[in-house]
Amino acid sequence: MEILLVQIFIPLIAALIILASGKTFVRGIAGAFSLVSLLITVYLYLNFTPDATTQFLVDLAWIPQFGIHFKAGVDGISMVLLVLTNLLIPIIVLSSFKQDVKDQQAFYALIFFMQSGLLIVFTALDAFLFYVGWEVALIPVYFICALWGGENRIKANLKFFIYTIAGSLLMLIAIIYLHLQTPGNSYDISEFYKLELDSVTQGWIFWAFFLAFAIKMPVFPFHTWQPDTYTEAPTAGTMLLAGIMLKMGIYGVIRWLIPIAPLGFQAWGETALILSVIGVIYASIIAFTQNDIKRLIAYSSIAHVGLISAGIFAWNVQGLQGAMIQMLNHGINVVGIFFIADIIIRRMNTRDLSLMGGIAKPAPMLAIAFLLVLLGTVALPLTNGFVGEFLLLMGIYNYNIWFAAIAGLTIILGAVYMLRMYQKVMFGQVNTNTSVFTDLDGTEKSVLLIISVLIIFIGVYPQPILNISEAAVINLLEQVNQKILVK
Amino acid sequence: MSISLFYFVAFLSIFFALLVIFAKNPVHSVLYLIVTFFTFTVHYILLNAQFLAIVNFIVYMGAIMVLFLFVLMLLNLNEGSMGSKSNLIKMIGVIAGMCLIITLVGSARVLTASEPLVLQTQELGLVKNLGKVLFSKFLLPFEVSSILLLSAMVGAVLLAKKEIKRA
Amino acid sequence: MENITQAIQGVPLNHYILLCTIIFSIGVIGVLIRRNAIVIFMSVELMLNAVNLLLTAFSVQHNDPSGQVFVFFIMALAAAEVAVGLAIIVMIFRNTNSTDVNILNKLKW
Amino acid sequence: MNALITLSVLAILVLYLGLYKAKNALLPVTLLGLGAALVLSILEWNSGAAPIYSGMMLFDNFAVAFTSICIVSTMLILLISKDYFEHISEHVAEYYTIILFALIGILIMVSFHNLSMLFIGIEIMSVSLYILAGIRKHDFKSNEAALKYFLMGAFSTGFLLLGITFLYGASASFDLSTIKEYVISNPRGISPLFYSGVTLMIIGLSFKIGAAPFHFWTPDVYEGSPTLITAFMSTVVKTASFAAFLRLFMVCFAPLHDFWMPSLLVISVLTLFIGNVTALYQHSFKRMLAFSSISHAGYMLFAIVALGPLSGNSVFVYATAYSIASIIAFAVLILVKRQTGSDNFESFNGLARKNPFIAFTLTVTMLSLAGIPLTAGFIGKFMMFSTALSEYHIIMVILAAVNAVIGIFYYLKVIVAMYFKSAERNEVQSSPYFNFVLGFSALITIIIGVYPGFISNFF
Amino acid sequence: MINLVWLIPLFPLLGFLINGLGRNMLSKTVVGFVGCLSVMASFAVSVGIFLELNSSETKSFIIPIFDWISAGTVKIPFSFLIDPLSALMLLIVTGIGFLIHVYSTGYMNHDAGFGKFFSYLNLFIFFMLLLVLGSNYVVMFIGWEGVGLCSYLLIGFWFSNTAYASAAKKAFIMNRIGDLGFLIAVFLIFTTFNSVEFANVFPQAANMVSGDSTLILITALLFVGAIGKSAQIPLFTWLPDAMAGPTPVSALIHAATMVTAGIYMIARSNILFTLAPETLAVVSIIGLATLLMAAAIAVSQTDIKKVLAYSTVSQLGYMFLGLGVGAYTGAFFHVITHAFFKALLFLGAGSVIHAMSNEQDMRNMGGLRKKLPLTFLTMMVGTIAIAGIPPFSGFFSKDEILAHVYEHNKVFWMIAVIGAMFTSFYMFRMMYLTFNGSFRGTTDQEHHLHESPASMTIPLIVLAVLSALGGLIGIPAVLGGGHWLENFLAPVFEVSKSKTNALTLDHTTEYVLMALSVTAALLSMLYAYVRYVKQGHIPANDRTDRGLLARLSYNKFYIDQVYHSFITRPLDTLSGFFYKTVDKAGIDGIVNGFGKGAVEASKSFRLLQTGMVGFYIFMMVAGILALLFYSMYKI
Repeated sequence: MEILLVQIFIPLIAALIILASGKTFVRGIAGAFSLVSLLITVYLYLNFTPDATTQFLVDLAWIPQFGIHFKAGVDGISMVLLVLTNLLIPIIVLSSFKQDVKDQQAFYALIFFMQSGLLIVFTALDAFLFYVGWEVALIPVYFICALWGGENRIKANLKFFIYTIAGSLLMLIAIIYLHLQTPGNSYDISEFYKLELDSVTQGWIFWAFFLAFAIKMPVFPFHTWQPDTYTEAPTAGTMLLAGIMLKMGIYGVIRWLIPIAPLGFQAWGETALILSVIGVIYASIIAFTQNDIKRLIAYSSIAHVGLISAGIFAWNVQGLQGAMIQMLNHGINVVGIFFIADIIIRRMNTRDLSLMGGIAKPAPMLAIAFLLVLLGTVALPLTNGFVGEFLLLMGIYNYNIWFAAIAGLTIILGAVYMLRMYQKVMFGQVNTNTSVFTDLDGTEKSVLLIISVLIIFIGVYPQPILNISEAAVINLLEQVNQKILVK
Repeated sequence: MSISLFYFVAFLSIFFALLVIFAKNPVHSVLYLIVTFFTFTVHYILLNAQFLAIVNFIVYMGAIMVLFLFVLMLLNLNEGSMGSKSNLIKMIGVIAGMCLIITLVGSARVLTASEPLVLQTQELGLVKNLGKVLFSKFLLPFEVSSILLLSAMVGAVLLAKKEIKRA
Repeated sequence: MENITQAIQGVPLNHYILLCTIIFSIGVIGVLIRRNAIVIFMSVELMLNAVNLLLTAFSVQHNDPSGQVFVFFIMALAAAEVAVGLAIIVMIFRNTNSTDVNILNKLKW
Repeated sequence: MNALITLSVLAILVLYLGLYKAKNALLPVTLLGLGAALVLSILEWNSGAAPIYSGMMLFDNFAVAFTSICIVSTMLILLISKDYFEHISEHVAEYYTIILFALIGILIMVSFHNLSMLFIGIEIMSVSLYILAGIRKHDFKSNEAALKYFLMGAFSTGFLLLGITFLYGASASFDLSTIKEYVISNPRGISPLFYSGVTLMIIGLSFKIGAAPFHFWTPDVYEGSPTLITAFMSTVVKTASFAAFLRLFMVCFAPLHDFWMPSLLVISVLTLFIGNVTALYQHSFKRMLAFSSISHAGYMLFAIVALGPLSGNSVFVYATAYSIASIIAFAVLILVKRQTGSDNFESFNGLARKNPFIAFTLTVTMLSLAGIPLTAGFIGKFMMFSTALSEYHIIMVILAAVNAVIGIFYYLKVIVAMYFKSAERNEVQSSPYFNFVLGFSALITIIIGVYPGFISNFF
Repeated sequence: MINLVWLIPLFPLLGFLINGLGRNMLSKTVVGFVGCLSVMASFAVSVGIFLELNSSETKSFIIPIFDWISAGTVKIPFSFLIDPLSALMLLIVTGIGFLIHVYSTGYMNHDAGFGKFFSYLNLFIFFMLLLVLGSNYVVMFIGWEGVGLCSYLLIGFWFSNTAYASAAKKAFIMNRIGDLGFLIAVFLIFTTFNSVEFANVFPQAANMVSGDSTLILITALLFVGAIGKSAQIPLFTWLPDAMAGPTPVSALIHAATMVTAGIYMIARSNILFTLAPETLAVVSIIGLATLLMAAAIAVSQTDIKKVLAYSTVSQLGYMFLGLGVGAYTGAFFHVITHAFFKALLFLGAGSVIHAMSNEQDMRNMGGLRKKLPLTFLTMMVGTIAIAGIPPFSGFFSKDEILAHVYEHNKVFWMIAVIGAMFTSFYMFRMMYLTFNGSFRGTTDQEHHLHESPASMTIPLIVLAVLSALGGLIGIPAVLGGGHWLENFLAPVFEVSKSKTNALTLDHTTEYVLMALSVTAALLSMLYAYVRYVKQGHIPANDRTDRGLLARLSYNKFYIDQVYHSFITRPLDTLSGFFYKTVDKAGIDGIVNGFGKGAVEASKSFRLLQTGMVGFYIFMMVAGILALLFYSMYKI
């Protein structure tokens, strides 16, 4: 029994069991299965040797006549994302326990279904498998967002769905094209790595992949679906989207885009980097004046992801390691902040910041948790965000000091809009809306406690996570750099 | 009798074909069409396709065209009972048709010189010869055409039969 | 009969093609410019006949009887088509009292 | 061949059953006969077929595969016809017969080896369809559909025939092998007649598959025809037409690829755009499906444009996926229309709440049609893209991707209506037949999507 | 003992955790006790370490704790550095911190957020200690940002007041602007020296040429960080606003410790700065400008804490001026003395405010001397110290700076002395307005007037003593002292010393300079006395017309307004523009445009389907013609 297969398909089985089970036990089953996934990840983590090799390899013939295999494996980069996924899913599941969700079975089943897709994306070593996982992860989240979302959910989600698919179709074309170029007509990633295409071809392959990933992340100027979708999605949906799903794009850049098209990257990487940096500033500035709490967070997420993306395109150890750890951090923070936003929105029945205020008084616990998550988000040292942003900025700095200086503005701008939000929500006089605000209840406390502990722990002792991916990242860097230098 | 017989008949074919489509009265159209088909029969004879000439005469002129006429009479469509298409559309139609001739002729390179048509075996178009081919090589299509006709028969009955509207 | 067929000897093949093309196109023009379904249908018959003649000419040229057999099949088709086609037209006439194709435009957009 | 004979006998038998008013036996007998035909045709798999009946037919694997899928689709469609025809009139047996006749034509089309068989096959199918389109005799729409289909079909037949004639004129034969010989050995240079013939064949066959600009009949006829017949037309008929198209071009015209490829390329792209873009703004689900079927024809044309060893397989998988999905879509449409009397998108509002199963199958269908992974439609599209890319038609594939995106837009409209819009409605009444067809088709769609291996390596 | 250095930050951290988690369960007594004890314990350890260091041969110890971040070549250990500079700073932080904790037990006694307050204070001490102890720039940066956070929390302690909350935000953001400079400097340091450890960086830097452009850039960026943290022009406006926090906070954070972090950092990096004379010039000019501007503003402020705040800014300006002219020891000396007297003044002001029932406007005070004798006395000590009147501590430290400035640039010195005059004036003005004359407050307030409890006055007394005698650690040679401080700190500034010229002023000049500055201070004290005691002048209320200069001073040179209209508002406008025009209408418009375009195309394509057979056939024929034409052309 391949443990990785178990890891990938446990959520799928969970989804089916949940669909088959009665309403009463749904939550219990969902919680249990999410924990099982987490435990398997822990097992994988413990048995993982942090070197550059791919471990827990699974390779099954799937559609052999096209050279398609179910080939998956875990290296350091994948491991971090496995941890991210299987860490956040229990939190997301737990966070939705208290909520009044209609059709719970469908809700949890979709979450688990998506989890399987995500795990495929993060472990796939076969381009076809990767693509399938890529799309499969999208369907459930579309349904989650559109079924349990807000008023304008249909329109917003349609845009989101179509936009992302549009990007990924380009990627599909590029994948098939690459497949046809490989000597043995294979979809194996290692065969893709070996390809030596001319730089023009690599250029368009770069763009085909980049568009898919850029839309998913999203990178400026492909981001406009995101604020609407985040705003309209239910909290679990937003958490899935922002916490895990957008990492698919980042992961894709690291695993697929740059190693496959190194010359394309050489030609266009700077453009991508510039777009990312513009996104950081642009989204931050927009976030200044947002009065919708979810929209504000959405824009902040664009800014943060822009930084991660910029770090990757800087293409050095610091940038990449920063991106790796920041993926995890961003996941944790954004899940936390959306959870908090949801708590507030549910109790206030509004997303309008101007109607809030003074919540810190009736809900001091919430205020503290919020503050902690916020600090993680604005990258205060000893919170997780700092480690990531520090390495990312350093990576960008190594690429070009000016980009670093501009991207670094995020630590100022981030503080500006985040604190503004905090102030508007938490500080000031209690008004009629907020006076009846109740503090955290049991579930909320436990969710936020987990998140807080993670924020602090990673901030204080990030090394276990950095160690996972370091060897793999360095290996990948060398591979690509060799190709770039050879030319 | 010379080669000009072909051109004379060809002229008649074209002439009556034009009359078919430009005649106002549908009944006239049918009649012109019958004449056109007759000129075709002459063509078949000229090509020594005797069997086809006979079949054309019987099936087309005899059966099919009568059916047309019959239906026209049955439906009692008067001359001009419906407005004809506007002149503009007619013009466009004619121009399109001309273009069609030009492109067809052009793409088949019809205007280049070509070898003259020579009847190599006199028996080619005779019933005997065709019958042999039809019942040996083309047996299957022949059998299968029966399905075509059966289907058409069932269909025609099904559609044309008056059915009392159910409530 | 003999001498009649002799007359044809020597007509270039291309002239047959030209003739058939013209008749065919006249059929097309008929379809284009007429509104009466029956006349349109007749124009289609004209097209089919042009094909028939052409096939025969080719058959003679290749000295191959299958062309003429094919004409036979086309005639079978014509018969079948006429049966069904007229049935349809009759059916419509029952409902609309017209055979004008232009009044049939409920289905659009 | 045995399948063909079985079907012919079956058709007559059904006609007689109708004569003796054995209404209840109709469906079982038909299905049984179809089942037998299916088995018989599958038995010919890999039998090393050579052309039979003086080279008239060739029951190779290609033919067997397409025969099977056509028969299976027909069976599925007939399964849901139980009470459908009885709503229309009392001549149920005749309807079955004519459908069977059409199926015979289709079988001939997918296994022809002589242009005369192609012609007769097409005509048997077409004539039957002209009739079927008009069986709602008192329904203006049905009348109109029948007449439009008939007039335009007859018109296009003229071109098809002219094409065959030209080919004959050039190659002196109707036999595919001989024509192929003619093209390859090229005795005196290929005659311009032959080229014109090829173009005219493209025109004639494009009409049958509903490719732009010969697609105009499709939406009107699909919309006007009784829904069940539309289902038949858009699945079995379309599949068969493609098989015929592909067969002809693969066997005979492959060496002339450079000549006809550009025209087909333009046709295929045009078809994609017209189908997809027009479908976007439709209010009627049925008409949307009609336009979507046009666009799918555009995708399937890819296999012919990029003719290669993969083409047959690609068309087969695509057609299978598309057919099965369409059957579900039309089946659900029948159910919904029966309840609400309308085939607009609004009729689907809130369906998921009352009929989760039906909604689920329709969702699978729409995702499949939209080409989302883990459904058969994705595999089909994937193979089409692969085929096209293997011939370096990158621009075309990108245009196709653009269209796929547009497609998603309107396929999602149904899903949105079913799941996200609420409406006061009752549960849609469904019969076990329907449920079986829906469930079976959805299952097949997913199975092909997840594990396409068993279907995608036929030839 | 030195190996136990990790205990120093640990105690306050524990205190923070205990108080933070138990703030609702523990009684105020326990909270206060825990809070004070934790700092006390740290202080004790610090003293121990100080003594050990003092007697030790080695003057620099690096104590690794654990590996913090490593990515590729970047290895950042979490480790502490003990050397004279940090040891002294530890004493100040923990010592004054302890006093202020004690004071707070009295001052905050009635506040509902007592537990929270103490936990924040402890957290602040923790971060401040990290800042001081860090053996590399990154650990220093942790503390650097951490204290910013605590400052934010404490300024916004009474968050119900929107203005206070805004002040907190402002402080944090302005700090962050500086932090960015710091951060980029760290990157630059890393790429230049391949390490961020002080122990690796400085020796390498020492080998570089003076005026090296990299060094200039590094130091300039570091200085940006210092500007933010230490409230210099142009980022000083947050500090006066920070007075929104409880007074002990102002004393601890915004006077004694955190704001001096910038000076500490520059002193720590003295080698880099010494080798970057251009930066030093900028430092001195900024310091000079700040000290003058802040002093000019302070003279017309009416809020007692605001006066002290501007005074702080001004004094920080002195320190930077000192750094700029290479008087590292002098600047650090001033840090120490300033910590004493400014903490004292703030706590005294707190005592006044406490007594006045939270009244801060001096126009409503007066005549408090009799009611608050102890406060008055101790504050007077502080005032004298800050005014630079010997033999109180401020005199020595300020004078050392002035001497260096004089040598460096005479004009600077002139301005600095004018600044000193202002200092003396506004400080005495404050004293007189507060304690002399008659009471101008409400009767209600008068009724409540009382001297503060012992928990508050004891720290005042201790600080007063320190303010008075603090100068003793740095009595210069010219006054017959050995300047213990200079000797103690010598290892830290050793390299810099060797690269710059030592002070060459002869004693006479020094005497003259001292005399001049003391005279200036006394003169302005006198003027203040005349104006506010003799003439009984009371500052006019807000609406009164003032002269141009007075108006500028009173309105803080309109800096806030300038920032508002040139930075905040344009940014907000830009934000709206980006959101509405660029994002919604522009980019999203394009994206939606594709959708709309498709739908519009659909609408028109749909019309092709006219329903007319004739038209359909026409279109078909058109298609046929096209294909045949192609075919004709192609053959």
